[in-house]
Amino acid sequence: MKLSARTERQIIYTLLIIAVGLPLVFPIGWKTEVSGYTEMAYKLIEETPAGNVVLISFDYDPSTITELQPMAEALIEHAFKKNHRIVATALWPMGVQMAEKAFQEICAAYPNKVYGEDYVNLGYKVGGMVSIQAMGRNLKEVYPVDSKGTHYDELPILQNIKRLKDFAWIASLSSGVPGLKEWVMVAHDTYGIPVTGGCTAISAPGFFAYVNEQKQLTGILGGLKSASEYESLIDRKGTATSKMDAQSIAHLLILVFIAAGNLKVYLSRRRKRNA
Amino acid sequence: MKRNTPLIFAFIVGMLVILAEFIPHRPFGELTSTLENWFMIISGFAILLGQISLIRVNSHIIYHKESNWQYHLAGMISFFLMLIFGILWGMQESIGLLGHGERISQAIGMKPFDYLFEYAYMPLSSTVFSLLAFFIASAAYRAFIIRGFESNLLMITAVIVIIGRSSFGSMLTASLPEAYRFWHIPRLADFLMEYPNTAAQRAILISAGLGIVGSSLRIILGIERSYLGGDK
Amino acid sequence: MKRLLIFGLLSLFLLPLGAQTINVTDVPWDDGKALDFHWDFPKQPDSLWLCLQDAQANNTRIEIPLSKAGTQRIGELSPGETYSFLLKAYWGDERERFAAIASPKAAWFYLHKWLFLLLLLVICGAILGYIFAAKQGKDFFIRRINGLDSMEEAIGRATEKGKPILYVPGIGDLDDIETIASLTILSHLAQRCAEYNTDLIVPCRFSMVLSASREVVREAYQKAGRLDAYKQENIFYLTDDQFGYVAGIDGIMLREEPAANFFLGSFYAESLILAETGFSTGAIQTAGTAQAHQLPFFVVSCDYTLIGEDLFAASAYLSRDPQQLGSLKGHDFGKLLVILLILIGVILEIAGITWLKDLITGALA
Amino acid sequence: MLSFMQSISPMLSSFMQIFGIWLSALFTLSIFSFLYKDNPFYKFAEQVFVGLSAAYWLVYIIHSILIPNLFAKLIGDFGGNAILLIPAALGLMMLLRLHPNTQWLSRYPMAIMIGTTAAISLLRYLKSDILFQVTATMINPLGGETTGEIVGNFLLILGTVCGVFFFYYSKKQEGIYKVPSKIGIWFLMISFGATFGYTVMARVSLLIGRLEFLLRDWLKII
Repeated sequence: MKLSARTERQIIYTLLIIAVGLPLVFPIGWKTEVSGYTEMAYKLIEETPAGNVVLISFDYDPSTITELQPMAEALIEHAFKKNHRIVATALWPMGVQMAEKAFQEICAAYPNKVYGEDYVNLGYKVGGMVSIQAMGRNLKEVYPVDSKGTHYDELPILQNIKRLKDFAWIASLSSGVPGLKEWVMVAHDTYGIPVTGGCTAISAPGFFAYVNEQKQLTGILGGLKSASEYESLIDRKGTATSKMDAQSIAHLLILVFIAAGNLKVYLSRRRKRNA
Repeated sequence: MKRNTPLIFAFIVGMLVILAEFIPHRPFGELTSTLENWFMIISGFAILLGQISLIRVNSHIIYHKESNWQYHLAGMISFFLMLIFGILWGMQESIGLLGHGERISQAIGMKPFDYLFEYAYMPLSSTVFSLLAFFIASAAYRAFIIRGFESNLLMITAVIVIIGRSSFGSMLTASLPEAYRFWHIPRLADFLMEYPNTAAQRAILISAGLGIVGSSLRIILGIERSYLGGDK
Repeated sequence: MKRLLIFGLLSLFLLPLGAQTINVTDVPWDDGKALDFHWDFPKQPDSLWLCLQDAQANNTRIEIPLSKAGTQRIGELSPGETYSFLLKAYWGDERERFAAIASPKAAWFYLHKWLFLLLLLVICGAILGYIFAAKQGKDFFIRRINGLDSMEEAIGRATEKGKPILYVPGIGDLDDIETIASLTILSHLAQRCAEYNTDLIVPCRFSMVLSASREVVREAYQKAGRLDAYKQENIFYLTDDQFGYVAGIDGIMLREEPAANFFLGSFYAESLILAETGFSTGAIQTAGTAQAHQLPFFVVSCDYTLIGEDLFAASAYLSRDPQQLGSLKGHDFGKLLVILLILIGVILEIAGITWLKDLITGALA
Repeated sequence: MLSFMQSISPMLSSFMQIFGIWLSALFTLSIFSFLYKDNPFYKFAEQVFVGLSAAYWLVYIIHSILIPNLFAKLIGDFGGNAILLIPAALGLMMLLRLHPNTQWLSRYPMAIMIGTTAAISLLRYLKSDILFQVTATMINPLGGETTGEIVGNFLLILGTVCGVFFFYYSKKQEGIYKVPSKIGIWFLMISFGATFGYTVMARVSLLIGRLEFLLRDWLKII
């Protein structure tokens, strides 16, 4: 049986849709194991004393929402649980709306958290690394107002915050440039603040080199799997965990494709040799 | 003159930033801080420039009815719709020229800008890259064929990581005795990521970093000037 | 003002008394925002109370650990301003007051960063030195880049089969250094194509890249003395849209079945679509990009891959441009330095000597 | 009229929500239709995306940069912030790039931006990507607690040194010099394999997100 390239492709696409769709409709509930780097990030937040002000930067747009939004929600929930007060910023304009969504989601479960006191969304600033450096000198110069237009001095959460150094930890959820790399370079390597964060799976391998003895990065969450690991660490029934079944099945299918492709080439080579 | 004076500017600001890294005394820190704030404002205009040239290119296509102009017209209509909504009623908690537009927000459930963002921008943006899942699947079948030793090394690592990063991987070797825990697939995947992968990524960081240091240096000293564009 | 005067006078009066017990010193080699407060009592006090007064007579209470002797660093001060310190110490009912005056000074150099500065100067100096030497006409040796071997093979195969060669200069615009490097390689390839009379197809994503590519290829044909064979229509604009561009190239590959494909420049998510289609048509494929995320797709489906820096090295190798060549030699010097530092550092670490590592880490703090 | 508006408002709002979901589904399927082939639906969705995205950037640049960091400061306290007229002027010079005759003026703001970025990158990359990576590799390989860690540490040092050597161009890769370069490429290949695996994971995640939307919000199967 010889299939045209087009038919082959159609079969592959259909199989993939089924492999991803079925587990969504009929969840299996496989467990995941927590990897070391996820735990490192968890520990940083877990061990920071209550009352500290922390910074979460939303450096992504809706295109990577499936991977990064669950991390954002889990980080916010964990910080709220530990009574950290959260300042949200964004190096991508779409990050502002992402932050808003994440806070909405988590605040539903934490109705006593007050905007301006327990959390604030400062909004977007252009300039990447240069802006972070400016925040390191004077946060108010960069953010005269928050995303709603409230003045810096009128926000109680920012009362004792003058510059980046006043934050207990910084996390960046990052899907490209500018993002986590810039935070590592400036916030950690220049100002010495512990930096952690989450990134899309694609950029994760590149970030592993920063998790070292110098703690340029304190742990890293890479992709949906890490998000689900984090959810399990803080006992959160989040969206990442529910998607891991589909993820696992799709991974298996891709492996089957690789095997089938190789088998096909092997067989056709043998046929040629015999002919 | 038109070409060289900007180079002097680049040199001065570049040196200022570098000196401020090593000199704690006034006025270097303050000057750099001012420069950083200016940078932000100028970048704001630079992005503005990008959007304006987009409008120019699109209106050129539409005006001259070049191929596919209808789609560009649709693009421009959505551009102005979103822009006008944003300016008139703002987005989320931000106020627009006409206030918050409570009546409209009540009627459609959210501000018009946010509505477009939620129901048009979000699905478009998140779908474009999900197409790649299909392409990766077909590439897995058609192109990832075992060839030389080096590409085999790549494929084996990829397979271990793909299994290790799924829930399936931990079940597969869960029953391994304690002495062989190293070969537990998620552990093995983590090991590959933490050591050999980190080593290679570090080598890439170092050599790419040297490249960036070199090109930055050439820009500051005015040896590299292609960014200024042609002489016209 | 009056309060400040009283405070100051009081301090002056008390100063000789406390001179040996408390002492405030400026933190050296810093930005002038910190002072060190030292105290040393003959016996353990029951409680300590320290107050700091600035030039505007604002008083701030400062927490210090309760101990017989110690040092407390006080930050967030203004350089050059005079600060008065008042320390009250209690031993049961007995109370004593000590005062001191000091002013933090900004230094002209962060002394701890000397090694960082030195390494910066050494690496930058090497790059500059090599660039100038290259400009003076010194010819430096660069090894041949493995991926470039494909060029002869590709041209050979294309001539033999009478099929064209496809060259994709990436999806970056002309301000991207990868695109520039790619155009240098294109120039070399075009010259060889002209010599062997093989067709060269170059689809472009941006109009700027299009005009630059046409210029480069025309010049190459002219150099080969085959300007008559230059076909401008083979170098064309496809579309600005990322996926549309790739779909267009896909179409070309299936229709024309080029004997060889070159994907050199900056590539993002589309790399795997290109490489896959090219692979399925059986062309000899050469790819190169500095985008590390995309390299895996090129490595598995292409015959030759220029990895990261290779792309720039190839461009320097082919063009012999003094700026590129000198830079590359400078970077090489940096790499050698890095390797040396790592090896020495590891040996010292094994021997239990952490001196070198601490020195560098200290300079980066 | 007003009361009529108010009475239909809840109905309208729920209609608009359903309409929105259908709109999202339409756009999602239009993009997916590219899998079959390039077609008008895809082209339409693509251009709408470009338009919306540009408008979003524009609105946010005005709202969160130009107004708070420039105009509000100038209007609120002109005397104290008059210096901001300089970046404002430079910004406007940037816009002059659009006209061929005034294009040269945009070189000044460009030079300032590029000069600043270059200097900051030079310092940060040298520190974070070169020197910090060097000290992070200066480890005692025997210091690991488990055999795995000790082996890993050796691999880390070997891989980094050989990897950097792979990118060394001043020496022919022959004889003894071929060895570290070969080892370097093996490490790079393992790393590319890891990247490959992670990329598969990322792309599949995005697809899961979209299918979840179609199945849950649109078709209401889950």
